This record gives sequence, structure tokens and C-alpha cells, in this order.
Amino acid sequence: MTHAAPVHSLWTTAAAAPDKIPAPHIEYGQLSPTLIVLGGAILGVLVEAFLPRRQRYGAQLFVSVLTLAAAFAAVVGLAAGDYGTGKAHVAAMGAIAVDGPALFLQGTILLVALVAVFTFAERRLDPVAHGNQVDSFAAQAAAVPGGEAEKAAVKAGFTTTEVFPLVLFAVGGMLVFPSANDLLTLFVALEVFSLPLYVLCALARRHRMLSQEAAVKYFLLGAFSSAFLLFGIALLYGYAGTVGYAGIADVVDGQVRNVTPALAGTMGNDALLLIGGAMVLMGLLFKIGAVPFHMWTPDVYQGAPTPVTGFMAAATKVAAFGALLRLLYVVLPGLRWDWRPVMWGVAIVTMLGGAIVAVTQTDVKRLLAYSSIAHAGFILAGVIATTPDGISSVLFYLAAYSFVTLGAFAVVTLVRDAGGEATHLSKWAGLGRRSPLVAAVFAVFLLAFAGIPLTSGFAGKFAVFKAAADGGAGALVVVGVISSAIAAFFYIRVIVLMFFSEPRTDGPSVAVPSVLTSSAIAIGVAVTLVLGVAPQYFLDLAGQAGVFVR
Amino acid sequence: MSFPLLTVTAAVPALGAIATAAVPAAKRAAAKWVALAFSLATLVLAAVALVRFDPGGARFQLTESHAWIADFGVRYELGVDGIAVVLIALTAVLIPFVILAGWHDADPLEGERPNRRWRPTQGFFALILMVEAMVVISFEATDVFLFYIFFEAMLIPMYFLIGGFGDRAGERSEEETATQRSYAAVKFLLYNLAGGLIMLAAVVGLYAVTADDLGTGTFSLQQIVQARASGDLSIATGTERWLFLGFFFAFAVKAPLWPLHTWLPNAMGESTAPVAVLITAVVDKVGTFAMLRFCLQLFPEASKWATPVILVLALISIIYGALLAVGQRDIKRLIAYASISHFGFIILGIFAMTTQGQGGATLYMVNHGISTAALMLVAGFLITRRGSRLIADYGGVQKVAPVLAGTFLIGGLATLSLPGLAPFISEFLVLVGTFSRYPVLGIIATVGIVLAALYVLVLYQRTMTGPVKDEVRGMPDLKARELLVVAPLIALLIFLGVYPKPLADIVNPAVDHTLSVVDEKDPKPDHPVDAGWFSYSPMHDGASGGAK
Amino acid sequence: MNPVYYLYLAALLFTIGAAGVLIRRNAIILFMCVELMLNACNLAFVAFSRLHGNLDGQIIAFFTMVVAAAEVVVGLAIIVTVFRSRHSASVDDASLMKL
Amino acid sequence: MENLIGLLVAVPLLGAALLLCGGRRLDGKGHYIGTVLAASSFAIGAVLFADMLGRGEHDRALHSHVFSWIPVGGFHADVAFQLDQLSMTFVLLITGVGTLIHVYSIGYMEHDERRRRFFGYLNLFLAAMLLLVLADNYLLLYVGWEGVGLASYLLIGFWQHKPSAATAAKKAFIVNRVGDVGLSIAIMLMFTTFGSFAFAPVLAEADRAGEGKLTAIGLMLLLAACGKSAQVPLQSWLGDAMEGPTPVSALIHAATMVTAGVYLITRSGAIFNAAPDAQAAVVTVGAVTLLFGAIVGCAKDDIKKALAGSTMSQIGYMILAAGLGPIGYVFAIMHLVTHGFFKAGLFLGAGSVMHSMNDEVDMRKYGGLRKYMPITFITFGLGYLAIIGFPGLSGFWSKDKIIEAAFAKGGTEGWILGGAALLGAAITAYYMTRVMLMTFFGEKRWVADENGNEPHPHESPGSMTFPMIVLAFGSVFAGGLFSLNDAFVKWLEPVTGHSHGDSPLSAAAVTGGTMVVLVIGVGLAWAQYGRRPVPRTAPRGSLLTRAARRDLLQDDFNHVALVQPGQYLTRGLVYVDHKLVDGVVNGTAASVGGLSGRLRKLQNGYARTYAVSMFGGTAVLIAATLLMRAV
Repeated sequence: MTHAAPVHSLWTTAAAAPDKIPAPHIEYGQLSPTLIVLGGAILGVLVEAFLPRRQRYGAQLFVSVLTLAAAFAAVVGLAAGDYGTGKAHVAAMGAIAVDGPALFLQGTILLVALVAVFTFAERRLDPVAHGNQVDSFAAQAAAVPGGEAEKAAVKAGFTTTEVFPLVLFAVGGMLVFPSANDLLTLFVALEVFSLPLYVLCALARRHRMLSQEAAVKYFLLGAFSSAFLLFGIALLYGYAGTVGYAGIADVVDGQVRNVTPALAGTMGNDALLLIGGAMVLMGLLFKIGAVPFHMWTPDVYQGAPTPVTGFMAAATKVAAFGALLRLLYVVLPGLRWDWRPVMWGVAIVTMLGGAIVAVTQTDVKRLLAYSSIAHAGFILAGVIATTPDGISSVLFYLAAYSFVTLGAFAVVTLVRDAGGEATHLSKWAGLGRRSPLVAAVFAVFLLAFAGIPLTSGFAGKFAVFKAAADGGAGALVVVGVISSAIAAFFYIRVIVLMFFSEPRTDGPSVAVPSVLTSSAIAIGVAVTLVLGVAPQYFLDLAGQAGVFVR
Repeated sequence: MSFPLLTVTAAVPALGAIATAAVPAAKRAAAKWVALAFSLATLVLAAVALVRFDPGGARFQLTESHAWIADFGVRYELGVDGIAVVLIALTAVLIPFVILAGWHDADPLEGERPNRRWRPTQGFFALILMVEAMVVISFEATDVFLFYIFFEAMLIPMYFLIGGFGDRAGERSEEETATQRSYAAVKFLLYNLAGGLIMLAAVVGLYAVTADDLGTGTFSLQQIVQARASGDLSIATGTERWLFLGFFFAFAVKAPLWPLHTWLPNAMGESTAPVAVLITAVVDKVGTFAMLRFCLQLFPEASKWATPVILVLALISIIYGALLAVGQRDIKRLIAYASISHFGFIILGIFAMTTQGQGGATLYMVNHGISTAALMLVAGFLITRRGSRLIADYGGVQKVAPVLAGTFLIGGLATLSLPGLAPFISEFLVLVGTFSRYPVLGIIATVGIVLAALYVLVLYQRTMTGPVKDEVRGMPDLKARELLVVAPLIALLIFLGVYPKPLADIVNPAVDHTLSVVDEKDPKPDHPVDAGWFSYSPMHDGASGGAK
Repeated sequence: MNPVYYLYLAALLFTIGAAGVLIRRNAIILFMCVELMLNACNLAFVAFSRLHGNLDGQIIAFFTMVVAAAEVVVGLAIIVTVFRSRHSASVDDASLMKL
Repeated sequence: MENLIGLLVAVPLLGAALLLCGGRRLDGKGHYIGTVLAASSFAIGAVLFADMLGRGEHDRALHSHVFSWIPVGGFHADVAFQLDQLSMTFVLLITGVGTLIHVYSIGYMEHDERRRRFFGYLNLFLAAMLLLVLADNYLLLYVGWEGVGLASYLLIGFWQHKPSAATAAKKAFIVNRVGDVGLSIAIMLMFTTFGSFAFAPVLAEADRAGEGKLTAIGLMLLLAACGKSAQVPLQSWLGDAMEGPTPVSALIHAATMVTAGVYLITRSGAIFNAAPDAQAAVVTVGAVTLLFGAIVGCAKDDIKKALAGSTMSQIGYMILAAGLGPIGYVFAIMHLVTHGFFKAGLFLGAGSVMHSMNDEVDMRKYGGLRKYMPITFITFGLGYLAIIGFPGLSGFWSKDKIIEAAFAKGGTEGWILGGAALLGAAITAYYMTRVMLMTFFGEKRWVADENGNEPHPHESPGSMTFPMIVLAFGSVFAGGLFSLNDAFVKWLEPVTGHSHGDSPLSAAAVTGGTMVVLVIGVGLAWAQYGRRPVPRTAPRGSLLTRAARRDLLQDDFNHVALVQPGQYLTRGLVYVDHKLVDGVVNGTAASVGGLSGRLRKLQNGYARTYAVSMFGGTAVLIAATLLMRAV
């Protein structure tokens, strides 16, 4: 594509820049989704504090579902109110952008969270312990695994209902993350949604050692990466003298008014810009799970309680990619010629790395983890397109992918044996004979991952590749199809295992879920097929949402 | 708007698949009848389409066009030309026989406790109908993307058919059979998926180039062809070649063309005879069909550029396939390699770029479908009787089951394209078509004729003639159902061998159009005889090419 | 005094912290190294704030401290649970999941 | 009248369909149905013949266009028939002799439970052969051509339970296929040269094309002819074909199949006339084959094989004649007809002998049969006299003319060909006398076989002797009738054309020559097999004899030159396909797997390792960004 004068006019609409420092002015209406969620979270905490143990589960479920639904309604309201397109602008003193991508991603995150909450609340799968139905979370996270305290807690029928407020907090952070319009907000949001996730990871009822290990790994590496992010922010701040996206962008494009001498000095110093940009990028790529910042993914996905894994895998990616898009399209478009080649490299190694390593995986959850890495690579191809098409294709892909992921992990929670979920692939042998329906549903998800036509996976993949090809990244498309071919191999391997190999006598049984998980899976399948067969409406949505405000 | 015949033709088997799958586990038998009923309904619809199709009429007829995925420039565009409508008819004709032939293939093994939820019988027939639906719609699609979607999606049901249902173990142990089978299934899927994904890259590329020149990307075959003709759309030579290769690779895998063929023997060997027929007689045709419809018309220049290589590969396929067929010890694999050789002929005809060649290739698709079906299904009946695929395990069958042997021989004779049976005509046309432009290739290809005689007759001799083997003794002859499957196919072979004109008349205009898109003309004879010689036959008022 | 020197110091601290994360085994110490990195960032912020003569950097520093505190809460909680179940604070012991 | 032509083919075809699809209920009367239909097709032929005689000799040809067969692009083939004098001759020969053989088979196959199918095949054979000679274009001829191949395949392999029979049948078909390739290539050449392959246009305008093209077409046609007519080098199937029931051999050798090649070349005369090189090839093949067959015939103790050799050599005569061009065509056909009579007679005779000797074929186990089966002896004898060209009998007239024509070719070529023909005549006389003596004269040499039942020679039933008698009449008088004031020449001339070469020798001289060699041949045979008793086991014999017993090593040659290399090739390719073509793909898959296995080792579970990769990644990221800016 030709790089004519202000390139990012392609995807940004000018909003009036404040001429003098105005009195603080917060558009609460436009921030309502976030506010609702956080409010709900706090309410949840209060519930934990004041309601008797027995009633908490119901109350928490009620609160969180209601909160998420309300927040989603608010998002829809904003979108309907044309905040996605015409009235898109920067709210809260330049801290939060309310525009198409933000609303689209927030909507997606909220739906994902809603479905995820269903799987969180599932209480039918684990066998009844001492007359109490239990979910997949530890009775008492603080108790030593296998210790007396734990036994007592289980006996007493304790449950960690804190997960619900935790999820809501995480969601709150995620809602802000992609709409953050300055680096500070970005950083805070990152931490707001990361910290609850660290905790959630540690709460598994079965395999607690693994769960805790996952948590500690996730936490340490997460903190490590956020330190990098923060340092990057510091450098960018040093470069531009501001952390506002618009401000930085102006400086990068050299369109800044009233240049102070200090600014003039740092502006000249591209090292600050480049290094800072690279480090911020790294922070986001870590959350996305792009090679080589991906190594936490398999361990954490495997160790975390499966509902949490599903939520993480879906929602975190959405939020992180949103932030990445905004950073690259709003803050660093002027730097396009610097970061594009780098991202090319990242995308290629991510696609290939994820696909190749997945080939020899033996654990379903790790397999899905690596597949999520490969998919991150595909999405990156769309990011690199740097065209409006690229934005909308990424948005669409994220929506499609997140529901497939949720569904897949929800199915994983169903296949259990004495030790809880039977995630080792060898145990899945012959599942198709035992319970064809579950196997078929999982096959649908796998085919969607593999990008077989008539599934959302294909539509998304095509959208992204198409954008990439249009954006002059044809080579990425070729790499993409090659790694898809490799990826196809291991998805198929699972299908073969489920349908064509004899069931093992000691094989797992498929637990019959309550309406919660069933509806989660059903929604997953529905979205997968609808987005596969008739994606046009959603493509339009994504298309309209494909413009960043600045 | 008019009645959406094509959509319905594709939808009926799809509905049939759902209906069949929905039949409760206890009523296995009912599922078969449901499937058969729907396949016959499809046959009727296909017949209607064949009748309503006017050979002299527009290029694409019975067209339908609806918006679908505007963002991808994709429309739901259906339409059939002579080639497509004939192949749809072939599909619709074969499926009922496939179902009949496979009547007991998916029954629970005796002694096997039928699981309450596991319903192989329903699945088997539902999958067959699903494949039919997808094949039909990919013949109908005039939108590249629409075609691609079903070209790819069809792999899934095929894959389950191959991997899920095979011959009874027979000589080999159950688990070895199972492993062999899933190996074959995976091989099939991976080969074709790889091809498909490469094609996906080309499809995306096609979108990109059309988007560049036409503003909005499009996948409409007609629109692209017109745009190229009018010069609105110009594709750089290099790009066109890459795109062509992307498409051709997928089709060459499907067809299959040497050296991308090795999945076929495994797939056909491990699957039950009806499924093998489904693979080689129906699904693979989509590949050769797509070469005619998409490769040649979307990328005429690149097609001509690639022709020499492709012709050589086709030639290799012909002879290589035949030689390997001679070397096989397994009946089904032998037929598979024979098919590879035949597909070589088809591709040879397509890329000879002459009316005879392409017309012959089209007829070849039909005739090969029928002849292979006849041969393979009879072979299947034979194998189910004896429970072994090894040629060496048979001998003297002709003595105990003369009708079976007789039909087998006729199927074999059709395979070696004996004059009077349909395949002869297509094969000869392909040879003439090739010869008239590439004499040497044409002559080398004739070697295939001799080799065909060799592998067919050797197969017949080893299995049917000679002293009666003990295991064969007391083998029952064809039952009524089986005869009902084979007899009509043989009748078709004879009819199309004696009077192919109706078929040819439907196909010719389409072929002429294809050639006109590629901008190729038949080479003129060196010393054309006076046209007056043709006057005595009233049929020859039509364009009689070289003679006029 | 040239504020750039503060930057060098910040970079140094950051690197020390990072190196510590890479080489030390004890989770607590790892965590402290992370904190060190965060503080390096703070130093940089403040330095730049001074350089540009606007207060943003200093405000951010406060934010960072809060965040760091929150991290401590969560982090220590997790590390302690792990310690109690493993009787070891070595991150290398926590390597059940691999490959 | 035209419409009757189609019937000629349709009637026996109908018979075939009836008998093959009719099922067991027809077992009882199948053979009658078949015979009647064959006869009725002969009747139709007779009617058409009468009608044809009724018309002036230049508008005798009939043409009937049935329907347009293959119309694709410029390629037009019709199902259309053409009945001219040449076709007529064949029609009568085929249906006539064919019918007789049907009658004969009623008796011969009496005890075979698959007799119905046998007759079905016989009818199919007639139908195919009639289609061959009646087609008005080469492609339709090709249909009949391969149809004959199919029928012969079915009949030679009729006793399929005998592996030898099955093998022989397969061999016949495949060797024929090689010839057929020639024909199909010829047709393609015609199409690319003339844009048509119908007789009328192609033959009429043949000379317009370049000689090179015509030579090519001619050679391809010759290849085809070699296949069907068992000419060198494609002769090897004929001997094995004796595995079929004897009536089949009679049919193949006398009325159908092997005569097709002669028909093809005669029919395509216009092309050959314009392509001298092709003609030269034809005569060479003819000459070589006539000697080849004759020599083989001398060595065989199996009566049918001996006769087979003689057929080969007689067809050689015809091909030779046809290769001579207008001087030869007529005589080629004439010899073909007379040969049809006496060779059919001979085979039926041989069959009748075997029939009475418990299917013993070794002549060394015959002897003195003339007492036991007089009719067979007489008819066989007449056939024998005819074939060796005893003055006045059929063979004399036709063969003599051919030798004459051979000399008339002129120049050294003429001398060589004539000499070959003469030599052939001598050898013919020799081996036929040998057959005659070993079979019917001398002492009885048969004994009880291992399970003790001794053959009781007896005359065959009327259903078998009747045809033999009829054919005997033919073998005696046909030639004479044809030669009455050149009736046959006049009859065929409008189609094939005819010219008198200038022979260096007078007709009388040639006739004299033939007589001399005849006497020599007979004498030799008499000296060897008449005077002293025939040993029951064959003496080792000279090198030539032993070679001749093995058909002059033809099969050994084919085995070494074609079969073995072919087997190695296929085995090799099977290996290649498995190891190489498949191996490449599997190899790729395996290597990806290996790579994956190695890469996942990096995921060693240590958080600090992950941190390292992150740190390194960042470093790379930064470096890359800076680098991008640098360059």
C-alpha cells in the first residue's frame, strides 16, 4: 500500500483536542459497562463478607450474571447510541476511548465472561462430597493440599465463592484494557485483570499442586512482563513527555504543537521511542501468548481449573489483542515501517512454533494451549495488515475464536475419571463410541480450530488471511496455510482417537452436566456454526467497528 | 423468482442425511430405506435438471444468485453448464446403487452388543448422503469461494466413511485392520486438506487481485472471466501462475495425479467397496471437473504455460498406474491403481486443449464413474463372500458363481475400455484429441490400452478361472439385491457405448465455450477431405470442425 | 546534574532486577527482583518527569507503587500457599508441568 | 434392402444376448436357437447376394446409415454399414461356414453342460466378425475388430477350469490388443490427416495425402493385421489358441478372426497402393510368415497345432498377395475363401478324430484310422488334397494364382517372393502329407491310457459329418467355379481393382513349378512316414526340428524380451511407489514430528527458563526494531 501523508487517517477520526486544561469531567454514561462490572464485583465482595456461607453461591451467581448482562446491555446501548462510529470519542480526560473496537471487544468480553460464569458455577460434574454439590474450585484455597484443614473444609462443604467477584474484577480490567487511551490506564488495567487471574489459577479443587504451580509461574512471569511493560511506558513517556496515546502519536508523527526544549531533545532520541515501544509490545505479546513469550501458556492452561483456563484463553486474548491493535494503530502508526517487519517475524514463529510443538502433545489442555498459540499467530497476521480490513478481521476472528475455545474447554470439563478431569489424550480413545454426542461436539470445535469451511474458524481465518493479503503480507498467508496444515494434523489426531480407536476399559466416563455447562457448550456450538455459515452480519458489525478514535 | 431447482437438488440429500441420522438406534433397517428414498428423490431432481437443461441455451442455466458474505465478495451463485449437469446426473445415479450395495456394510457385527447411543448404520448412510449433497453443490457452484467451501467440507464425511467403516477383518486381526483403516483415513484427509489449504492461499490471492482491479474482490466465475476478457481485470503473469498452481495442486491431489496419488490406494483398499466407489467415481470427479471449470477458465494463460508439465505427469499417471495395477496382490488396490491410470487419461484429455480431448475427458468422467462402480461393487460382493481382498485367495469362482464372474468380467472389459462399452468412446476421444496436437504423447498413451488389458485379464484369470479353490467352493452367486445394483450399471455402460450422442450433445457446447475462454482451436487436418462426403448423414449438419 | 544519569541508574537497576529473576531460585527473592524492576521504572518516570517539567511521571510513580503493593498481596499469598504445600520456596521445584 | 444389412449383424447379436442372458431355462434348446439364428443370418446374406447380383456391377454397393454414433467437435463417427462385393464375399463365407460349424458343434459339445453359453459365444463371434466386414468406417470396424478379439477370448478360454486354456485366452487377447493399438493409431492418423476415417472419403482421397503419412498409416494397419491374422511377429497366440474346443479353432482359422487382417489390408488397398514402402513391409511379413508357419507345421505332432501352423502359412500367402497390390487383392480374397472351405473341413475332421479318440491330439498315437472313420477320412482327405493344391481342387486355383502374382511382382523382389511362395507350397505338401499319413494310414498306435480305457475309434454322428461333407464339396469345387472365366476376378474387380502384372514366367511354367515342388514335398513325407512305421515317441530330431517344435522359440523370445523385463519393472515400481513416492510424504510428516519432539524439550517446566526466553525475546525485539531503523 502507498504511504501517503498522514497514513493513520485511514483508521482514525480526528476528535477535538482540548485547547486548555478543562475541569475534570467524566462521561459516566460512556464508561457505564466498566463501572457496572466493577460495581458488581464490589457487591460480590460484600456478599462474601455478609451473607451466610450457604446462600453465597446463589447470590454470587445471581449478582455476576446480572452484572455481566447489565454491562452487556450498556455496551449495546452505547453501540446503538452510535458511540461506535459517529460519536466515537475519547472520554474521561483522555484516559478511555469509546469507539468501535472498544465497544465490540467489550461486548465480546462480556458475552465470553457470561458464558464462562456458567462453567464456573457448574456443580454437577464433581461427585457429591459429604452431601454437598461442589464445583471445580478448591474448598479452601489456603488449606494445604491433602492436609487436615482441607479435609475439614471439604467436610464442612466450604466452597470458594470468591471466584465470582474475582472474575468480575478481571472482566472489569479487561473492559478497560482495549479501550485504554493512555499508557498508564493500560498498565493499571493490565494489573487489574491479571491479579485476579493469578489467584483464580490457584483455586483448582483437583490436582491442586499443579494448580498452585500454574499460579506461581503465571504470577512471576506476569509480574516480570509487566515490569518490562512499565519500563517501556517510562521510556515512551520520556520520549514524548506524555503517556496519552494521541500525544505520543503526535510526537511520533512530528505534528506536535508548542515543542518545549526538553521535548525537542527527547523527540530527537528515537532509541527511547523504539526501545520503549518494543518493551510495551513485549508486555502485550506476553498476554497474547506469542512466541517467544508464550512459554507460560501451556503450563498455566494445564494447571488452572479448566473453567478458568477457558475464560483466560478466550477473554485475555480478546482484551490483549484489543490493546495491541490500539497501540499499533493509534500510538505507533508512524512507526509502522519499524514494527511491521518485527511483527512479521513474531507472527511467523508464533504460527509455526505453536503448530509444530502441538503435534506431539499428549494432554488435551496443553494441546489446546499450543493451538491457542498458533491462533495468536494467525490473528497477528491480521494485525500486521494495517488496514481497516485488518482491524475488523481481527475483531471478527477474536469473537469467533473465543467462543470455540470456551466450548472446547467446557467439553474438557465433562470427561472425567476417578482423579477428576481425564485430560490425558490416551484416555479419550473411543470416546465417540461411549458418548457420540460429546465427541461430535468436540469434533466440531476441533474442526473449527482447524479452519474447516462452514465453521467460524474458517470464516475468521479467511478474513484474516484476506486482510493480510490485501495488506501486502502474502507471504504470511502462505506460512499461515502451511502451519494450518500442520495444525490440522493434530486436531485430526484427536478425532481419530475419539472415533476410530477402541474404547479403553479403564476409560473416563462423561459426566452429565447441569443446564449451566450444557448451555455454555450449546452457545459455543451455535456461535461456531452461525459464524461459519452466515458470518455476514457479524462481519458488518466488525467492519463498522473497525475505526479507532484518536 | 423461479423454482430453485439446483438448491433443492443439493438440499434434498442433505435433508436426507439429517433424517437418516435421526432414525432411532433400534430401527437400523428403516435408516437404509430412508436413505434410499432420499437418494432416489435426488435422482429424480437431477433428471429434471438434465431435462430442463437446454444444450443450445445459455452458458450457465438454472442459475441462482443471492448475496451471502459481501465482505468476502462471496455470493451464493449456482448454475450448471453441460459438463456440470451431466456430472450431477452421474452422482445422482450412482448414489442409490452405492446405498444398495452397502446395504449390510454397516450392520452391527454378529455378537456385537448394539450400543444404545452408537448408531453406525444411521451414520453410514447419513454420511453417504452428506457427501452426495456436498458433491452436487460443488458441481453447481459458479462462485469460487462457494465451491471451495464444499470442496473442503466434503472431506469430513468422506473421512468418517473411510475411517469408520471398513471390510470385516478377514485374514488380518481386528486391530491391524483398525490401524490400517485409520491410517488410510488420516492419509486421505491430510493429503486433501494440504491441497485444500494451499488452494486457500490461492483463493485469498484471487480475492486480492480482483480487489485490486475491480475495486471490490469477487469470486464469481462469470464476472472474473468477463472482466478478464474485457481487460478490466488483468492479472500479472507471475501472479496468475502462482494462483493457478495453488488451485491445480488441490485438484491434482483430489484427482489424483502422479505423484500425489498414494492416498487413493490406501483409501480405496481399506474402505468398503461402496465407499471406494464414492471416492473414485464421485468425489474425485470434483477434482477433474474443477480443473475444467476453474483452472482453465480463471487462468487460461497459466494453464497453457503449465500444459507441457501436466501432460507429462498425466502420461506418467497413465502408465505408472497401469503398471502398478499389474503388480498388485490386492483386488481393491488394483482397481485403485487402475483408476489412477484412468484419471491420467482424463487429465491428459483436459489439457490437450482440443474439443475431442476435453469432450472425451468429460465423457470419461461419467463412463469411468459407471465402469469403476460396476467393477468395484462386484469386487465388493466377491470380497464380502470370501472375506479376503487378496487375489491369491480366489480361483475358479466362475465355476461356482457364473453370474458374479460374468458381471465382473463385463466390469473389467469396461475398465479396459472395450469397444461397444462406454469407456471406449471417451478413451478413444481423449487419445485422438491428444494425438491431434501432441502425436508422440498420444502414441505413448496407447501403451495404457495394452496394459489395461493385462491387469484386467490377469485379475479375471487369477480370481475367476482355473480350478475351484476350496475356500471358494459353495460361494453363493449374486443375490437379487446385488443383481439389482449391477445390472443397471452394465445396461448403462452398453447404452452409453452404443449411443452416447445425447450425452455428447449436452457436453459439446460447454467444451467449446471452455476452449474459447482458453482461446484454443482444434488443429486442422492436413488434407481435409471434401465436406461433401459427410452429406449422406443428416446428423452432420452441425459444426463438423476439421471436416469443413 | 544531568538527569540522564538517573536514567542510566534506572536502566541499571532494571537490568539487575531482571538478571536476578533469571538467576535466583527462591520465589521470594525472584519477587523482590521484580519489585526492583518496578522501582527502576519509577525512577525513570520521576527522572523524565523532571526532564519534561510536567508532573505526569511523578503521579505515575504513585500509581506504580499502588500496583506493586497489590502485586505483593496477591504474589505473597500465592507463594505462601505453594510454600506450605511444598515446604520449599524454590521455583525450580515447581516444575511438575513441562514438555 | 439397405435395412437388411443391419439385420445381418443384429440377428446373431440377438442370439448372443438371448443365450447369455437367457439363463438355465434355455439350456435345453440353446444350441438350436444359436444355429437357427446363424443360419437365418446366412439366409439374409443370400437374399442380399441375390439382390446384389441383380444389379449392375458398378452400383452394387449398398450403404445404410443407422445413426450418428460419436459427434464430438470435429470428430464424427457413425454407425453405418456398407455392403459391397468384398463385404458380400465375407458375409457369405462367415455366415455359411459359421452356420456349418454351429451344426457341427451341436454334436461336438453335446456332453458339455455349458453348451448354451458356447453357442452364445459363437453367435457373438459371428456378429462381431460381420460388424467388422460391414462397417463403413474404420472406427466401427475397430469395434468389430475388438469384438472378435473378445469372442475369441471367451471361446479359447471356454474350458476355463484348465489353467492352460485361461492363459491361452488371455495371451490371445493381449497379443491382439497390441495389434489393435496399431489400428487405433492408424485411425488417429487418418483423423489428423483427412479429418475423417470413413472408408469412402479416406480411400477416395488417399493419394492427396503425403506418402509419408500414408506409409505410416499403412504400417499401423499392417501391425493391426499382424495381430488378428497371427502374422510374424504377433503370431505367438495362434498355437496356444488350440486350447479352445475344436469347432472354435475351425471358426477362428477358417471363417473369422485370422481372415480379418487380410480384409483390412485389401479394404485399405487405396492407401497401400499409394505407399510402396508399406506394401513392401506387407509382402515381407507375408512371405516370412508363410515359411514360418509351414516350418512349424512340419514339426508338430499335435494334429491341431500342425493345422494351426498351416493356417499361419496360408494366411501368409494371402497377406503376401494383398501386399502385391492390385495384382494380388483378388487372389488373396479368393484363396481366403477356398482356404475357408478346406481349412474348416480339416479342423472339423481333426475334431471328429479327437472326438473318437478320447480327445487325444498326438498324431503319434493315431494311425490307420481310415478303416474306422471312413467319412472323416474322405472329407479330410479331400481337404488335404485341396490345401496342398492338387490340380483341379480349390487350393490349386487360388494358391497357384498367388504364386503367379508373386513372380509377377517383377524384378529380384518378384523372384524372391515367388521362390518363397513355391518353397512354401513344397513344405505345405510335406507337412500335410505327414499329417494325413500319421493319422489315417499305417498301423494303429493307440493304447489304453493309465486308467485303462482304450479309445474305440468310431465315425462321428451325422450332425458332425454333415458339415464336413458340405465343406468337402466346397474344397473340391469352389476354386474351379471361381476361376471359370475369371468369375471371381470380375466380381471383386470393381471394389479392389485388378491388374495383370507382367510375369517373367508364363502361367504354365509356374503351374509346372508348383506341380514339381508338390510331388517333391509329398514324396519326402511318404519316404519319412509312409514307408517305415512312425515311432510312438518323437525322435529328438534336428536342431531345426526342435526349434520348430517350440514354435521357432517365439515364446522364449517374448518371455526374455518382454515378459521378464515387464515383471521386473512392475515389481520395481511397486517398491518405488511404496518407499519413494510415499516415503517422501511420510518422511516430511516424521520430520515435523521429530522437530516438534525436540522443540517441546525447551518447555522444561522451569519458570526461570521461561523468563529467559522472554528476556531474550525482548532483547531480540529491541535489537530488531533498532536494526530496522538502522537499515
